[in-house]
Amino acid sequence: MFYREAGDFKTSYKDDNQTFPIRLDRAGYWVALAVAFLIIPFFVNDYWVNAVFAPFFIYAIAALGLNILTGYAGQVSLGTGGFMAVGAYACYKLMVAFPEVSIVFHVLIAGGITAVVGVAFGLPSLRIKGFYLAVATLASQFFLVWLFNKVPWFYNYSASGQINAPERSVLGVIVTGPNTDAWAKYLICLVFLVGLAWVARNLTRGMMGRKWMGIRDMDIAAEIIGVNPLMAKMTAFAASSFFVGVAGALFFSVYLGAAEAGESFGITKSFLILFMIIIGGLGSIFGSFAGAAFMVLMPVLLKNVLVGMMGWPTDLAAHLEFMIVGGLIVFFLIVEPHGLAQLWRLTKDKLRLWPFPH
Amino acid sequence: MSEQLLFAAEVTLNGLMAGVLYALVALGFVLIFKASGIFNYAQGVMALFAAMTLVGVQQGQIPFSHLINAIFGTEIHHFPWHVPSIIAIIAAAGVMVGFAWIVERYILKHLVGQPDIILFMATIGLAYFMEGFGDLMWGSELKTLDVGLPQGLNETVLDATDKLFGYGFFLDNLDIVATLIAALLVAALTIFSQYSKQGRALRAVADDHSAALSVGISLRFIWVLVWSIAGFVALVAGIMWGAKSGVQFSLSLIALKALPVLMLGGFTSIPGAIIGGLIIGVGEQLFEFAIGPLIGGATQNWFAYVLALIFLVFRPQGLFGEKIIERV
Amino acid sequence: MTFKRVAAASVAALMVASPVMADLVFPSLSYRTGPFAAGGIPYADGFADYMTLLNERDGGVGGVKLQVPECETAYNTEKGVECYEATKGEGALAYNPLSTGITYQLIPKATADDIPLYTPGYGRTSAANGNVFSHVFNFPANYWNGASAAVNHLLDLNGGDLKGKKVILLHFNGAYGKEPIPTLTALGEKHGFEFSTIPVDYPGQEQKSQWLQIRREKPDYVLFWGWGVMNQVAVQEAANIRFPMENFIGVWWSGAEHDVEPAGAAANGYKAVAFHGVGHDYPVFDDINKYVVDAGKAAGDGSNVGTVIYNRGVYAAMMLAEAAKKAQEIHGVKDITSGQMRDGLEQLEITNARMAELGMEGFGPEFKVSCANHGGPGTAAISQWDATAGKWSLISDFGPSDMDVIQPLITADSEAYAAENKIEPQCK
Amino acid sequence: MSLDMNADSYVTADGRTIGPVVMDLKNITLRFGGVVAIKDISFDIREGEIRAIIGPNGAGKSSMLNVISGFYKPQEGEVWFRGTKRPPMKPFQVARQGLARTFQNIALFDGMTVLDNIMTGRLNHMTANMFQQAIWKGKAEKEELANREVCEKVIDFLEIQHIRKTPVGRLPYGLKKRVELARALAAEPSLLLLDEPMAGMNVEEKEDMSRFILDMNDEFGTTIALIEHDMGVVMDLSDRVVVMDYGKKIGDGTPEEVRNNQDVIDAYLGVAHD
Repeated sequence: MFYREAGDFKTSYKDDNQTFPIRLDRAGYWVALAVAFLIIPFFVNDYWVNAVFAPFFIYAIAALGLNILTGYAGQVSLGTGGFMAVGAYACYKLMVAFPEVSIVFHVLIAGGITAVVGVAFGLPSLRIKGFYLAVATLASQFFLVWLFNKVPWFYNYSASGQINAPERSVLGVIVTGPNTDAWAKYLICLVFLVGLAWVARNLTRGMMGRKWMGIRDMDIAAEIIGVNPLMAKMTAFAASSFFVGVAGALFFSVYLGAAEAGESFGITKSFLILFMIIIGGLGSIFGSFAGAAFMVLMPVLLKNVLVGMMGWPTDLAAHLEFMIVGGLIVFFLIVEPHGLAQLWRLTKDKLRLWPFPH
Repeated sequence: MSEQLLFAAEVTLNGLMAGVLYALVALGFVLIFKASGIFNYAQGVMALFAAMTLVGVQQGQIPFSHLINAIFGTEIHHFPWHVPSIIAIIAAAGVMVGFAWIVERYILKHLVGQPDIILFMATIGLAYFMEGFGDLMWGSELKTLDVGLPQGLNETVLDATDKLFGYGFFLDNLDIVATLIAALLVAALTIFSQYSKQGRALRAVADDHSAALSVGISLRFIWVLVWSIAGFVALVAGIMWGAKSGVQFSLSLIALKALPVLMLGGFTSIPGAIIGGLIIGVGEQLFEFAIGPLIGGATQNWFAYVLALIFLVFRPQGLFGEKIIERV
Repeated sequence: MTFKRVAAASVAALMVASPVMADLVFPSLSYRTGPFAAGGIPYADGFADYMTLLNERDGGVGGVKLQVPECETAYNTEKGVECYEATKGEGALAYNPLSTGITYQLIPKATADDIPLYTPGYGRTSAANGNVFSHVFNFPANYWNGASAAVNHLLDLNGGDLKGKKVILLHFNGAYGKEPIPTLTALGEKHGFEFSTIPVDYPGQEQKSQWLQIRREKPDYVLFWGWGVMNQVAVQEAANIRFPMENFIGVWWSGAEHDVEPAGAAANGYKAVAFHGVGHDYPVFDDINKYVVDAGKAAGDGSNVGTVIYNRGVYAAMMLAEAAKKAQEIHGVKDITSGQMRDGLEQLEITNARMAELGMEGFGPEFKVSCANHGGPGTAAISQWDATAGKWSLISDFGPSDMDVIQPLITADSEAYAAENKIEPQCK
Repeated sequence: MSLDMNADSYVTADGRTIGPVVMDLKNITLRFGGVVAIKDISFDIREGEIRAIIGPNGAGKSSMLNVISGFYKPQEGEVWFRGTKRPPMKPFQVARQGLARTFQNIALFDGMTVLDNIMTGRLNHMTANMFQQAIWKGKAEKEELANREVCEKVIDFLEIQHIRKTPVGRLPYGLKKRVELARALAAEPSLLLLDEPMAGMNVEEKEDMSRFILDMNDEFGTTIALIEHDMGVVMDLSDRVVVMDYGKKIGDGTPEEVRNNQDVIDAYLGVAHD
């Protein structure tokens, strides 16, 4: 009743094509953006940024990237951690080599470098499909991490192989290093996230997205109607890796401030991000957000409830956390197999009819 | 024979033994994938859980004691007894059967007919759950697993090779035993699937789900069966690896060793899993032996994957998979 | 509607933080789960139990109670960040993150927040240079001291001459495992032994090819920097190839009971470098048993008391408590701040007399921290495993390490860091 | 009929102009391993005509279509398109030359809406690169809207306005067939290949489909090659018919000629080959 589309007519194809065709959705979107940009920055503290917002935003970027590749183009990848490492190390080398250039460019160029690496490791996808491809991408994961660990040039020959983000600023505001204010860290991540989410939406709404989905749904038919499978897969790998690279660069420079290839970008990261998009919903921008939120926020929430509120011993709470997250994943699947995004859509469908469901 | 050649032979032999263990883990994946099309992400955690249960029973640990103590303020930890290894193994196998039943009853039953990716995701959830549940039940500290398997250098092999070549080969007793057990297990599985009624049903389901259903084979029974067998395979793998390193979290990571084996051998082929395991085992040891020192070592983690990747580029269906014919 | 309610509840739960009390707060970023739980559990127990002992027996430090909020990191850097931020607000005086990754990540952050980090026997080795790392303390010994102590032991065994000997470092292929390489390379040049490295990737469950290589190359000694499952497997494999255990020396993170027990009798004779006492023949453990374990206030089930890693937790807690006491003395206040805690750490002095008072005579060396030297004396001893008795014992005294070799390395690495991050020297 | 079908162009009885040869297949032979699917077949397709390929099951009709659309590479023979010999090409390159097709077992993209499926037909008409699409405003959006209009025309023509935003996976069979036709039509192909467009349809649906095919040819002048094994429908629709049996061509000509061809009658009545 309150949520409705009746009377919401479109008079041009442009109107019909917009991201949120329903007026109420559109309003909600602008309100959320306004709150995120104009209100939250005044209230965030270190805890909220470092424990909640920064990881959520950065993982959402990575999830968007993987969703382009896996959700839209249908190429399952388990190399995400390795590609994040490429972004992080590229960003580090750039930050140290060109301290006078803005970090924003460093992050974007790091994304570009990751895109190139992603395309190189994506080439086997022309021959290998499905689960086989997923396992094949693990080769890139392990090889890249090994490489960053092995070649001292990547970490500027430091004794332990750790890389540290030096202090850099944007428009005079410090955004990396220990003296970053909470709101600055929050905003830089948010700007990248909103910008990239917009790009992801644009890429997937037009012909590029249709080519990817064509390859995903029926690759042979797509080729016969004119999709160049090489170009479609490589552009998907490039776009996806760009996102993942940017996420890796931010993860290292803004969020953690220090990183080591094996520890920060290991195989568990690849799995984590894959879980995010599967749980959130494959082939859905909103699903990338929902999945990242679920996997980042749920453990923090559970920990705070179990340890902070109920006073459980930390190890018991950690075990329970695993059980609850695992249990919820199974539960959601049984209730709605197509991820949180689909669950949200169904909820909206019900709301649209409420209170007269028949 | 030159010294380098002898070394290479020794490395190859050890690689073969490691390969058998990889094959054993891969076997667990193949069984479930063949019968239900599920890529079971929880296979590694199952090995950990099985080994934990074995040690817990053997040492008379009280399940959930930490939780009980935290809630009721009690101080209980152990039953006043130790259980003989063989009984503990049987008990652990029993628990894995119960586990299979629960998985079927509470998860798979509700997800029949869903796409593969959804079932895969369900096993992710299951893995998370089991990781927490196992720790909650038995505690997360390191446990020493001792079921009386021999360990250490095999004297007979050493002496024999020393007499033959003037260089004594190293073979681990545990590896030899593991190889024997794995071979026995594979033989038993083959006999089971060839000659028993349930085995034939299993093969029928693997061949064609709907046809098998239409002749009255219960899919649910088959699922419980394969998950039980996979649980048993996990237990064996858990014992073999746990005997060396103790039972701890890292056991769940052995699943990663099985993935390149699966790529190489094909997800649906039991002989593929075995031969793939051997190739990966020998390949990665030989590569580390020959090339490793030149590029800084520690290559095992990625070499297996790169090998499998290169192989797949030339043969996308794996070693034993059927050739993919594209149609429209 | 339900969605909103869930959302509201979530926000409420996320904002919950424990009430702030006027206590001395030392958060314990522990890991009782995950791949390194075997080492994380006894350490966290020892750390918490010693603090509990002070509360129960002495009523805290200087009359102020100690508080140890525990936060589970699972050895994961991101969870470490969350833990740091979550406990920071509770008035944390110092952090002991117990993970190389989390330490590296916290060094700049904690410095900016004016909270000291205490990383005994781990973390960033070059942080011993207090001139650059104003808020990081890693006394009494770091990895480079450990490497040197191991070499010194080899020198003792060989009458001071290692020429032509072959030494292999088997190490965790990551930041932690790579730390000793520069020192050992330098020492190799100095003493004329042949030094090479063999890396093992995480997790290290499979080390067959590494040990076959060792068997072929027949080194005289193998040094070992491992952690987690890598330890148990390495000891087992060394036993399998019949490598003489007394020539196999681990760093202190590879020398606990649980590292050698799975290998049984075969592990007998294995050595490890130690920077503190082993066993429970110190009066302090009697007190812990009396006031903490028997009173039902222990963090664990009490079975870990006196084990190597537990003792390390106790030792770290003792240092922090002593530093807090020092800080109270210097600043003349009971409720110290984290900045004052830093001063306490920097002016800490541990004497044998004080150690005896604490019931820990001979547990660790005598030393004095200074502004420039945050690394302490760098002394370490060698311990050896007796499989029949099932216990570790020290077979040497806490001896000095080769600072002629180590000091230049510390200076070089810390100055590179200072240059990269534009840090001014803090000592006058 | 007194039409000179060898001339460059001629006008049919119902007033349509049939132009010169568009596609010329010369001595095509296709083998799978030892099995010969197509044996030395030649025929041509002329501009503006409706050309049917018929034959019993397994005659090699679909293989023929796959050769034309570049999915199968014949071992022998040549494909000439608009007067030039076609070099070895990937299917997507063939599609760029202006060929579009439908499939016997519907090959729509199930995860996408009807509109998106039809829009994919326009992909060879849209040139915005990845960066322009990422920015959206500007070329990408303009192009999208312009091509959307073309698609809407096709949607109107095929009377599927009501399912525009429905995911294809949820549609019934008959509608899916229509959507697939729409996708092919949206490409504005110079040669449209239809693989059994009426398979599995009831009489009413078949009539609809016949009407669409005739209208397409009539209104847009689209050249159409179609496969059917239902002879009746084909005879009414097509200008010329090729008949295949066991991979060989057994007849070629106007429907009338074919109908009177003894070989064709034998094939359809199931006379045993000797």
